[in-house]
Amino acid sequence: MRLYEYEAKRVFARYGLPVLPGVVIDSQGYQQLDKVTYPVVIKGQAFVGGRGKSGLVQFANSRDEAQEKIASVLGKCHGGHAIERVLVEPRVNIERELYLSVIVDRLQHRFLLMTSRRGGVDIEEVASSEPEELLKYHLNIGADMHAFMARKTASGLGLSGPLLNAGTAVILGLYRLFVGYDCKVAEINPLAVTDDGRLLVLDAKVDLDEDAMFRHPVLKDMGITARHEVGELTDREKVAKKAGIPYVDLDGDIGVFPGGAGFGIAAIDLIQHYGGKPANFMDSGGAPTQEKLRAMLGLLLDNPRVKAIFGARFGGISRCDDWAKAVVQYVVENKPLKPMVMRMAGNMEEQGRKIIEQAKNEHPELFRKIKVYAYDMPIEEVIKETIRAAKAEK
Amino acid sequence: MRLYEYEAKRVFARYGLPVLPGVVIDSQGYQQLDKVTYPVVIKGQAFVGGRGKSGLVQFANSRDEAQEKIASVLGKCHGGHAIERVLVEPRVNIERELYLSVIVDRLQHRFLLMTSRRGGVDIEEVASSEPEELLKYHLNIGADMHAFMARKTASGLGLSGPLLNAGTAVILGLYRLFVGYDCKVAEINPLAVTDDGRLLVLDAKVDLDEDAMFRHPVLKDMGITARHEVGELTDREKVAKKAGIPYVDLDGDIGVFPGGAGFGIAAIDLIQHYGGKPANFMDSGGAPTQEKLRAMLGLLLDNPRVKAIFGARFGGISRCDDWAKAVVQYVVENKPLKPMVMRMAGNMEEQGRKIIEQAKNEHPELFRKIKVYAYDMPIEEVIKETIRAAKAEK
Amino acid sequence: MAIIVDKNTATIVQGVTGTNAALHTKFMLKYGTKIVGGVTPGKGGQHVEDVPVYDTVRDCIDENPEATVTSIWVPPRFAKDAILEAIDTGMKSIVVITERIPIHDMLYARQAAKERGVMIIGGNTPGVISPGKALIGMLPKIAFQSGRIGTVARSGAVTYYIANSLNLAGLGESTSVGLGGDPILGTNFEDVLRLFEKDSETDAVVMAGEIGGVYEELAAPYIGEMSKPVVAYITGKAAPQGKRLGHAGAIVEGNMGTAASKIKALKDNGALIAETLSEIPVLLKEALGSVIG
Amino acid sequence: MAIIVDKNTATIVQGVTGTNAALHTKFMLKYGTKIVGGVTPGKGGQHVEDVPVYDTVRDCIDENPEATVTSIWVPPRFAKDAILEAIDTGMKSIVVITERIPIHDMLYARQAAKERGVMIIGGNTPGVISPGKALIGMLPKIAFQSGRIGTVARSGAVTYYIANSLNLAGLGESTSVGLGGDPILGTNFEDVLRLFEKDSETDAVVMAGEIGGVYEELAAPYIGEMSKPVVAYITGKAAPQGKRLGHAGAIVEGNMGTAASKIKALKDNGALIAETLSEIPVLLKEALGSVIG
Repeated sequence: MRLYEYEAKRVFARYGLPVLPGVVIDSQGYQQLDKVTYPVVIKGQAFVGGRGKSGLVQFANSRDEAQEKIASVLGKCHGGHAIERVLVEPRVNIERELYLSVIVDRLQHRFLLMTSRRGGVDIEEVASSEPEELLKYHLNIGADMHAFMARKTASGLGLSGPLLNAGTAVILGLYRLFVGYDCKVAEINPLAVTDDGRLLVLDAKVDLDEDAMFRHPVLKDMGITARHEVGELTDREKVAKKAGIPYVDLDGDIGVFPGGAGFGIAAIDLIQHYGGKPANFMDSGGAPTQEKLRAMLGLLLDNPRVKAIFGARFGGISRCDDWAKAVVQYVVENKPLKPMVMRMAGNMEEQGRKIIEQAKNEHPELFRKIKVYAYDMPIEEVIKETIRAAKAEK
Repeated sequence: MRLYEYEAKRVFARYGLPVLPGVVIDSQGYQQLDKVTYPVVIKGQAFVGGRGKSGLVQFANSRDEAQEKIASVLGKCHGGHAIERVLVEPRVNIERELYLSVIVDRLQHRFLLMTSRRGGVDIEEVASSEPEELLKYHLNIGADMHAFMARKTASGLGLSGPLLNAGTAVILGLYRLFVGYDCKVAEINPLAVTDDGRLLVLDAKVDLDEDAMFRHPVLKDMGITARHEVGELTDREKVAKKAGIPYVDLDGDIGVFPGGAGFGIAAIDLIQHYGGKPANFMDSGGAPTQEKLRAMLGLLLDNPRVKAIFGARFGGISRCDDWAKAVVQYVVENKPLKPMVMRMAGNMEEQGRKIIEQAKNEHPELFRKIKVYAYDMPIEEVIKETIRAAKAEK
Repeated sequence: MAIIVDKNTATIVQGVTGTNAALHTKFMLKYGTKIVGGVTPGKGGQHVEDVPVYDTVRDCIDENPEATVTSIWVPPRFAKDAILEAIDTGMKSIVVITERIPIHDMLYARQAAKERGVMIIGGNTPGVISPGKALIGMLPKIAFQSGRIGTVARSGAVTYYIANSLNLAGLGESTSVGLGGDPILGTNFEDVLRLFEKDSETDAVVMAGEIGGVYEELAAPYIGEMSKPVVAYITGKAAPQGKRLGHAGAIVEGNMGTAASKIKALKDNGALIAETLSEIPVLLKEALGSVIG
Repeated sequence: MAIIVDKNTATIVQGVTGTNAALHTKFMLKYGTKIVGGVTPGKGGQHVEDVPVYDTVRDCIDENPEATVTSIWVPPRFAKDAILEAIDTGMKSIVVITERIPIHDMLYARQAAKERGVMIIGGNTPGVISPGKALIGMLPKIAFQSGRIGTVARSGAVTYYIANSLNLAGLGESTSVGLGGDPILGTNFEDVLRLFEKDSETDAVVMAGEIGGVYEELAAPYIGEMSKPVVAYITGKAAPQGKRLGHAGAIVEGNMGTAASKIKALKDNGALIAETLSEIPVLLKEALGSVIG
């Protein structure tokens, strides 16, 4: 879960890291501009990089100029997102730019501190073009970072004199923040050395572990709560997000109702493999309520592009009878006429089958294009039949 | 540095440990008695144990009774201290009393968690008479105490059901407090199980490391600052304490001005060994200012019991010339006529000797009974001469 | 000998009094798994399906010293402590059903386990089954038949469909292991492949990976060393690409994580690549030739 | 070979730019101690008495890899870090002059040193001197003459007076070690006795303890094993007894800590007990007989 720059800097300030005194301005008004010293930098708040090239970073020498430039940034679209806020900070004169980050190294299963004298640029490029300029220090989980370790690192960045101790404090603070708030990534790029001998965090990135938010009520107090990841959402994706359903629109004609995310990914592969085109990715696994199951079916069947539905349920933690009930209720209430080819196996399979059979008897017309296979039907045959059904609908 | 019970409980509350909602009352008035629920326990606040036997713990069923009993406790003298405050807490019905502490084990150089089902009594007695009832768990320095360890310990105390989890939380909290505030001792005795199934900290002891107070500003905010240890002070000890001079009155007639504490202890032994009687213990080591050195001499020479002064300076970190200057200035200004037998050696010895010689020439009368020996005079000869001088003064 | 759990493996259930854990304790017992005790702090003395509940793992082990495998069903915030407790009491394998364990917690527990030579499966694993012998977790028994193929997968449902596909082709499993869906896992493909390589009841292995993460690539070199055939099934070839977000983690993980990079690494090391579920038994039969009756 | 420091020992000074450290760096150099560098973070590039100052111990060691002993003069709040830095860079002995180091900090540093087999002397030690060879710390050189008696004491001034007493009797020291006055010490009597026992330039040892703590009692059994005579001088026999405060620490330390308990333990293990400073050389001469010229 990524934070906006202004949020990350508020978190940084709590750990004593040297951020500039900035103000955040949104469409509500410009009063806050009275609080800053000019000249200023205006930075549109977005998750996606390349803000400079997109004109999201502007400079202003006066309040009037700032107001004008902010107006031009607010409402711009960047990486599929409208810019809703800008961060306004005093402009500083930069002498050198450094790079600092702490991340979870998923290869070594340890924490990793990375530093570079080449700050202010894309660090992945530095890593590939000048790997010797990117220094890496691994830390065991739970290990203390002592000041001397941070100092050695700061010294390696070419900091000396008073800047050595300032740099040591920044590295210690960044690591403590990383550990203290369960971060996946805590990054400063650039950490600037100014011409008046200060060390300043100019840009800050924080990626939090959503699954650890419960133990950081202070973040909630700061208005930082779980949120959807980056990317422009389609209308259907927005509906799905509101309902708490992991869902991504694709451009095919087969609605996919696959159970868990793992088989959802496999199902998309298999549909393509056999010449079909999936209309979506979805995670309908775990043990969703019947209401949620029906909302999932609705997402698929209300999509005009969808010609047929592929459905699968392998009852492990979830129950087939619950799933069958939800399908039946949705069909009876919404009377969809699109073909649905499905397979149901596992926990409470027998009970589920009875529910389907009974519904078929009661509503033969509604269930004419609906088939629910059992354990003995290979899932790929179900997929192939769905593809045939979709083609027949054209 | 020991805390009063009411201070320790405020610290405990910060770590979520279950203390009772009490009020602290001193001679300023009884208004706070409106805030408590009766019946109550009234506990005179003192460092020295045995409060019950001395009548410092009283019970009251009403506000009037409480006021009367508090008046009787305030101003009592216990272990050489006037009782200045009482802690008033609701009275609870106790079913069982347990013991819990975390201490620095100076033998193993590790932290030590001790628990016992025999709470509410002198734990040293339990340790010697029923050692199997005192359980000990060592922890490496810097090691985390995990909940499961605390739970195992709580289970070992016979706690089960909801009390198991409450006990686990108390043990974890006590350990975190111990580590978090640099404690030498953090103790709960008793930890009470009440008849309504609660776990409560009835008495709390905390002994802090004075040398770590600098990193606990929150304690200062709570009014907890470095303080003199327990014991009744004589008037001279109070003067010394104010001046920051480690000083203890003894009942002899030789003033001891020994340099550091280590040799101060040795000097007392040697004076006794050779038949003299020291009038004091003092630490005049390190590198005290001249002002402080003169204050030290004043403490000794103003004492009517003192017949002669034994002085020694071995200049290591400190300088003999500074010491000599202070002695000379004190003598010139205060004109003491008591004999002073001293020895000066080490750092800047030559310069110091010149200062003494010059003063002797300028004020022969004032320095008639003052001798300052050098490196080649064994210190024990100096002591013997002081003892003879003291006897001659009688 | 199957791997991890066998007919005689004595196991315990941590968090046994939770709704889900209690339900699956019933299923596990029905399947024949030997569950000697359960643990829920503060509920010691109760019973779940005749299984005695203890306050601590220590209490449980004191009365049932034969237990060597535990499964963890506690809420995510207690998972780290439950795993550490299991390690402390000498458990050899810890099957972590709990999902969405904080990443730093799992890293901590994983490190502690490695230091003590303890195996953690999961978090967020559907479990481990040695068909016809024992089941730990919540895998649906209907999917699995006893046989001589070892399977290991990241996704629970993919595990079921693979088993289904094998069974429909007349094959069965020695043991089937779910690695788990959490971002940090205690055990990766290579760890399980090493166990299958040594297992006398396993003739060949199916590993099912998916887009994201690096565990498939990391396992590839070991496949080159194995004597037994490995069929790999990697999903996510057609998955929508998320927008590329420059992030520091990519520096470490480089170009790993796509279906293509995984398939290439596995193929280069001699794994047989199955494009579909139904290809899996075909490739296995080819590789094993006449070994299979 | 003296113990801990010798003529050729290369040493560094951590916190070298402090007033006190700079002064004693001058004295140490004058005495002949080989100081190859000093460390003060943020003051790298400066010089103290021609000794180059570095930002980190690592920088200093990179240029002076022969250094094996360091002394620590930093303010107490930085002492733990300075010690850990010295350990990390491979120092063999760390002489901690800093006093009043927080107890938990010193325990942490001590544990780290023990794990790495590093010797910490102090905190709050006046230092170590091998007379005529090298001095680390702030012991006054006038007190010490070269000879074949090893001395070890808790109090700095007592160390000086013992040396004084030996010298006036015509004896001198191989090495004199101040254990330090802080409540937690890196090195105790036994550690130093073991070094003296092995030291070919030491014929006998004087240990000076005092009331409080347990290090004297803990050393007693080893004295029984030593081949060299040990004269013990324990002060505090006449010290005023503090009021007895019931405290949990007493459970661990039991009845140790009085002058009487220390003297008894030492005497029972064969140490010769000196009642006064002037008795020390007398006992030494008796014990060594004709060995001393």
